[in-house]
Amino acid sequence: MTLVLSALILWAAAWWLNVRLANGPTAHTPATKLLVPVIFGLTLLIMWELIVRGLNVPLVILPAPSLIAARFAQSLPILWADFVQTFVKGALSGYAIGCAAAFVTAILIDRSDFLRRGLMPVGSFVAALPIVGTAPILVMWYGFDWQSKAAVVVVMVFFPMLVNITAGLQETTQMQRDQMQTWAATYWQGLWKLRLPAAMPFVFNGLKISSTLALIGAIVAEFFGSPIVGMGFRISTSVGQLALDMVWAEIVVAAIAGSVFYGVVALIERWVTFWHPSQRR
Amino acid sequence: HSDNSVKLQLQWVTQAQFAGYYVALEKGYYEEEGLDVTILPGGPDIAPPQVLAGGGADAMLNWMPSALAAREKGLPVVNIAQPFKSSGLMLTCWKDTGITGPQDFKGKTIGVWFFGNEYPFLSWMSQEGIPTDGGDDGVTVLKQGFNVDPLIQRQADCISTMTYNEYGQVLDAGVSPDELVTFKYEDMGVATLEDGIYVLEENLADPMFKEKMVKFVRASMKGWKYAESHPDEAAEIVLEYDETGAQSEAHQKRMMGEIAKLTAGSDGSLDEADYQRTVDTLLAGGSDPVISKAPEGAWTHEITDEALK
Amino acid sequence: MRSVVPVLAVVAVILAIWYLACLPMNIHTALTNAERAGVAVQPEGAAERRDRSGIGLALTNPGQWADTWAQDKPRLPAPHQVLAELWDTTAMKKVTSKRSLVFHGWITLSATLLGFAIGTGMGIVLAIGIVHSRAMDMSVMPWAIASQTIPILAIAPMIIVVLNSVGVQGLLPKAIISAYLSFFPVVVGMVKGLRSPDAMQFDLLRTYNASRGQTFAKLRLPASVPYLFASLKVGIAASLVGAIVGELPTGAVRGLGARLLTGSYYGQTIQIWSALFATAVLAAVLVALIAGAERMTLKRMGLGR
Amino acid sequence: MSQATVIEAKNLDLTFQTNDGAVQALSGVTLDIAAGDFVSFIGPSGCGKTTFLRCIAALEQPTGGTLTVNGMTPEEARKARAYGYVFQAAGLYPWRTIAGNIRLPLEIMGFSRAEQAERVKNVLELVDLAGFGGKFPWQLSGGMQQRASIARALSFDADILLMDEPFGALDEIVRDHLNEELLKLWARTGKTIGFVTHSIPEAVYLSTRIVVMSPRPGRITDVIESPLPKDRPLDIRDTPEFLEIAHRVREGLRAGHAYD
Amino acid sequence: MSQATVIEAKNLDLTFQTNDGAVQALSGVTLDIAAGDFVSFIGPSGCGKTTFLRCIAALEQPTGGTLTVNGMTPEEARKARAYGYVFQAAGLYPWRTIAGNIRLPLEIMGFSRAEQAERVKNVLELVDLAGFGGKFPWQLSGGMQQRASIARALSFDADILLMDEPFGALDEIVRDHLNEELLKLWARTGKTIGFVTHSIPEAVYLSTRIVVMSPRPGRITDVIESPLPKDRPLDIRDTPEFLEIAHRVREGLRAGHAYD
Ligand SMILES: Nc1ncnc2c1ncn2[C@@H]1O[C@H](COP(=O)(O)OP(=O)(O)OP(=O)(O)O)[C@@H](O)[C@H]1O
Ligand SMILES: Nc1ncnc2c1ncn2[C@@H]1O[C@H](COP(=O)(O)OP(=O)(O)OP(=O)(O)O)[C@@H](O)[C@H]1O
Ligand SMILES: [Mg+2]
Ligand SMILES: [Mg+2]
Repeated sequence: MTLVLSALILWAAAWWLNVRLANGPTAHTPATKLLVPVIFGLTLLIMWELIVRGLNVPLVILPAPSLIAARFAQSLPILWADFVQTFVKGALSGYAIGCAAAFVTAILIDRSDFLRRGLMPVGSFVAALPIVGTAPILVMWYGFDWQSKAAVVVVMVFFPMLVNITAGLQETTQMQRDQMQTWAATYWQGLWKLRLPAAMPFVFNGLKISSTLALIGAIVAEFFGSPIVGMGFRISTSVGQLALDMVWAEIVVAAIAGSVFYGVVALIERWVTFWHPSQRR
Repeated sequence: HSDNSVKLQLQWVTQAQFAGYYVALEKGYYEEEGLDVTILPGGPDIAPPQVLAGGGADAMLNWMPSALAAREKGLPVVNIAQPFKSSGLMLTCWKDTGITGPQDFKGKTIGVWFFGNEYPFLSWMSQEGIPTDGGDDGVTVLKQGFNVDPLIQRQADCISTMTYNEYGQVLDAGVSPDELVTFKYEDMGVATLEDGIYVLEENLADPMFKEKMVKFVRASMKGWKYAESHPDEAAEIVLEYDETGAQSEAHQKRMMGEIAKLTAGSDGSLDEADYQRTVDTLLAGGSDPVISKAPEGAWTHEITDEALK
Repeated sequence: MRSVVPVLAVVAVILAIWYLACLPMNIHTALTNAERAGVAVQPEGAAERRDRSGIGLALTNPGQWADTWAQDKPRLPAPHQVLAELWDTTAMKKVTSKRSLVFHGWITLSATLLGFAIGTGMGIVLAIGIVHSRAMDMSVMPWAIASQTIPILAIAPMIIVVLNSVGVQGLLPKAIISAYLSFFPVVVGMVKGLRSPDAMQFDLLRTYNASRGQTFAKLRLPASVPYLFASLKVGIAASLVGAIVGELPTGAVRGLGARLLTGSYYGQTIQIWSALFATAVLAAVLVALIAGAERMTLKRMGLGR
Repeated sequence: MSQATVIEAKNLDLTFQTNDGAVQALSGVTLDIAAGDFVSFIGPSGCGKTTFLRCIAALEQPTGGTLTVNGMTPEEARKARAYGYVFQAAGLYPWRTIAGNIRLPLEIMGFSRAEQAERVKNVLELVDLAGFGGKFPWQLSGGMQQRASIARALSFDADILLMDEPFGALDEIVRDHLNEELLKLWARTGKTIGFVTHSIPEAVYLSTRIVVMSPRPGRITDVIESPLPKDRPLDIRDTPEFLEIAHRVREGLRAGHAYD
Repeated sequence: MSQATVIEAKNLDLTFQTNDGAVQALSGVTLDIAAGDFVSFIGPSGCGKTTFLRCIAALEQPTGGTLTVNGMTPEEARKARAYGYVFQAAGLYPWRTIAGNIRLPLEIMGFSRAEQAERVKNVLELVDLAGFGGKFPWQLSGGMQQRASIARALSFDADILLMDEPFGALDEIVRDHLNEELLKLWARTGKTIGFVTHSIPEAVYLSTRIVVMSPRPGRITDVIESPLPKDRPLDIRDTPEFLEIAHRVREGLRAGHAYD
């Protein structure tokens, strides 16, 4: 009980500190912007540790963070192999293919209003097919290795990307398009010089959403059949073996990989859409 | 939540594999013992030991390798009854791949279930001296999904099947037995004990709980024996309890027929020789052992002795 | 309404492609079946055909085309097979029957709705906190993003077990998983919405000396309504996925998720596809309902032009 | 001009801290505004007109000097709801009707239901919008929206009316019309008005005093008292007196203007 | 006025089909514009000024009457790149530098690299923005942005310059300055200019002819020839001749104006 109580006290103290930091004079420095969420995350972790110990939660239900960290450190080669299989081979390739396909489709749709009005409703219907249903089908079609995982990722990211690119291409104002007209610009000139750059904030919005979807898709697809390597494989087998510390180590890898992926996309966004008001400061 | 309630966690979805319990429930055998039994179906993501540890169930069905592994992981589960005498696990291969015996597995692709069900296979392979990490000298292992597609689609040369379930599905897909080669673990001498009833060791210290389990095992075995002698009726009872509505009658009837063969030799009490063979097989498991030392106190005859008096 | 013709045209093209795709997808099985029945096919022997492309086989064996659209457990069921199964399991069965998709749909729907309500509520509360407290904004937002990179299917079973061990069972665990997926779009949308009024509008209220609560009620909240609805539409679809994911480890007993899974245990592809479509229809209906509520609300607020 | 001083600024400074250095928006601004004055602020973009108005309304905190409103600090005056503020854009809430928009400050200030209805009716008439109370903003033309926003600022009857380029977005004819109306209103109510504009004719036509400002740093370069009578028909703008003042304002402006 | 006719509109009609009925934006508009003319269009909001300009630039298709530009259809003239069009907002691309923005039409029209650089340099000087080529639009003030947008329209040296309220968003001083510059440019290049404005002084100051329009349906109510000399210092606006024309324009405007 004392451990649980100290967890609550810790929580209050950390929150007080964060409020001070966030409203203090240094609130806008990069260091504080990093520090505040880190303190928050650390607090959660320590509370988790204290509560798990305090309430004597069995290892096979929820391991303490310290155990997870130990397992993580011991299993680096396995985690790395799983990461390469799932993230690099499955998620990244699927992400690239899916985004590229969405791009080509968006341009096709853009050229034909008929296609746009026909495809978008059908597309949103198809996008509503849940991954737990499509994943087994795709595993059946594309085999057990990373190709089927990539296929699942393609299916998952395609539509969000398509919607965003299509919306982005509509983003120009009437005036900007008229301007192109007065210069007698061709369709491709207008696309290349005006509409694609203008669409970039939307495109990156789609890329960011898809970056989290991609990893989740690749992991979930491994639940439905895989070679004996991969994050999803490891998670599901480890649950069966009651190696919950390993499960959580993989989840940590997933969270880190996902966040870093998201962060990288956000960084590139900063760089490409430097001109957008949301990126200027 | 009355004191006479028992929650049983199954290993898999409702099917004839668990017919004995459903028959006991339907026929009122539990009721006769004064028990209020709830049967919780399992699924691909459910680890029965975890449910047991979390207090979600009083007893679970599990394969012995998985249960012993859990015991080593610090979850002291104890076998109190063993309704399944023999193993239904086998490897089913296409004959045209040229496989005639374990020595031919090298270089082939084999589908295996994981989630605790991979232990018998890994033990077997390490006894045969075949590495399981791919390459020309070893076998390439796939984590098999929930159906027999990998074999039918020829993504794997062999897959794991149960005599009572997947093997039937392969035949259902139109494959004739002549096209297949099968290796029963039982015949290979690497069989491990399957569906047994397990409870938490700490609970057994409680006489009330023990008494409840005695009644439970007694009624369950009565259910099993009834199911063995009335397979069609048992299958229909199972269908009644299947809430997904996905099972077919023909399939369940055939399954019940096969299950009856596995339970036939058991009165519910664990045969020590079978237990020893299971442990030996598991201990032989090479580089990645399922268990590292012979477990102690992993089973008890106290319940079955009392129940079968 | 102008979209009817294009949509029909696209659907027709998709159906045509679908039927064509059935040929290479199912031809292997069709040929094996034919061979067993004693019909001569090109080339002979299943092992022989194993590495041949489906398209090639389909071209050399036009006699077996019909069978690719009529198999029991095809790799790719033909559209009419899926439709027939859908019709069979919705219209032809009593809704209380365990074989009725309506029955399973209802089970899933109830978890979806409960989860959606929890997720939306949580999302709104979090968004209000984030907008009003810098500390919350700085500390919670990065973790909310990180939380969405965790594969839900991996932790769903653990959530179920943990909740189970504290005595929570039934609908609620599923709903919590579904809430986990739906709160995020709501947070993001609501934060955007609550911040959407420009500086001038806040200044205006300052000149009236309005309190924080008044600013919230009179300005932030109404301004966020369009954003809220946009995220509700995303959120309800996510809820549905969450409910289905949550059904897998609860014993896969009932619900569309259970249908998908059991269909997959037994290789019942037609059943999988029909459950898939039922899910998509359900999602479409839910989104349409919210869109309807959106139109009505915005109209009453004078925002629907 | 004989009345009491309402707004009193002494040596007001305001420096904004931005990412790339400090911007001195106001520097040594000293100005008294008497009750009933109509003071226009004119000057090139960035000279601090808006900033000065915002200081008066306590929307901005001066970094130096003193500023009192009715003898109080601007903050206290704001709490006492001494200001009606009209922004450049009408800024009506699209989800409220015109009447609802005008009712907004009244709700916030806790007027009774009956009082609210009464006041809304009165100000709607005042700005010639009787009958439009039930319409939504987007159903009205830009000029009507701007009138509604003035009505909103008038509804709670603050003594001081601060207007930041309220007619900037309107066309000349509508603007002329609203100028006339504003003058009438001012004559009738005797409010103290601070008015920012970019248009020389507008400033000259409306004001009793014209404050010419110049940027970098923002400061007052000239204060021109208008000898025009209180009663001003639109035609007054073609008279020599008018042109004379306009000329002075333009000269003052040009002197302080640096091309960028 | 002795030169060749460049733009010739005869009985132009344009009706928009909207959801709630047809809107007649132009009705029987007849006007000739000669080479080298500076024609201003003035009139209340919605009278069709923009629409008429857009018809000339082939951005809108008249529903009746005839319109020729340089003897061709507007469409052909557009393809021949006869127009420079300046919109009310600067409409620069935020992801291109000022020089990049000005280079844009040149890229599209396929000028060589060297030629592009040369022309960009020239027009930047012309609009007093030399040295700002490397800046991004959002780093410049509104007036500078508008100048850049004019530079962009000038860069490819079209004979006809169409400007739709180009200075609407600027303050009076900057506006005066740009007006002066525009006049100089016009004198130097002899381009034909069509110019939409809301400001009477601006129209009178700039134009050789002022076209007064009135709405519902949009039509020309008056065309006023300016007797002012081609050389116009800013002070000309205080002369009686100037005021006389301004008065005529105002009268013409008021006649056609109905309050809404
Ligand atoms: N919040 C702020 N932060 C930093 N600088 C500001 C801020 N507000 C105004 N400024 C700067 O202060 C100076 C004065 O701005 P202000 O808005 O008062 O000018 P103004 O006279 O109203 O101009 P305009 O005619 O364009 O409205 C400008 O240089 C402006 O860039
Ligand atoms: N694309 C369009 N569809 C329908 N109606 C239009 C369209 N464009 C303009 N109109 C209508 O045509 C009329 C003339 O519009 P136009 O934009 O030419 O006016 P304007 O004189 O430029 O007005 P302003 O001074 O406000 O710019 C208006 O009533 C307007 O509502
Ligand atoms: Mg200002
Ligand atoms: Mg216009």
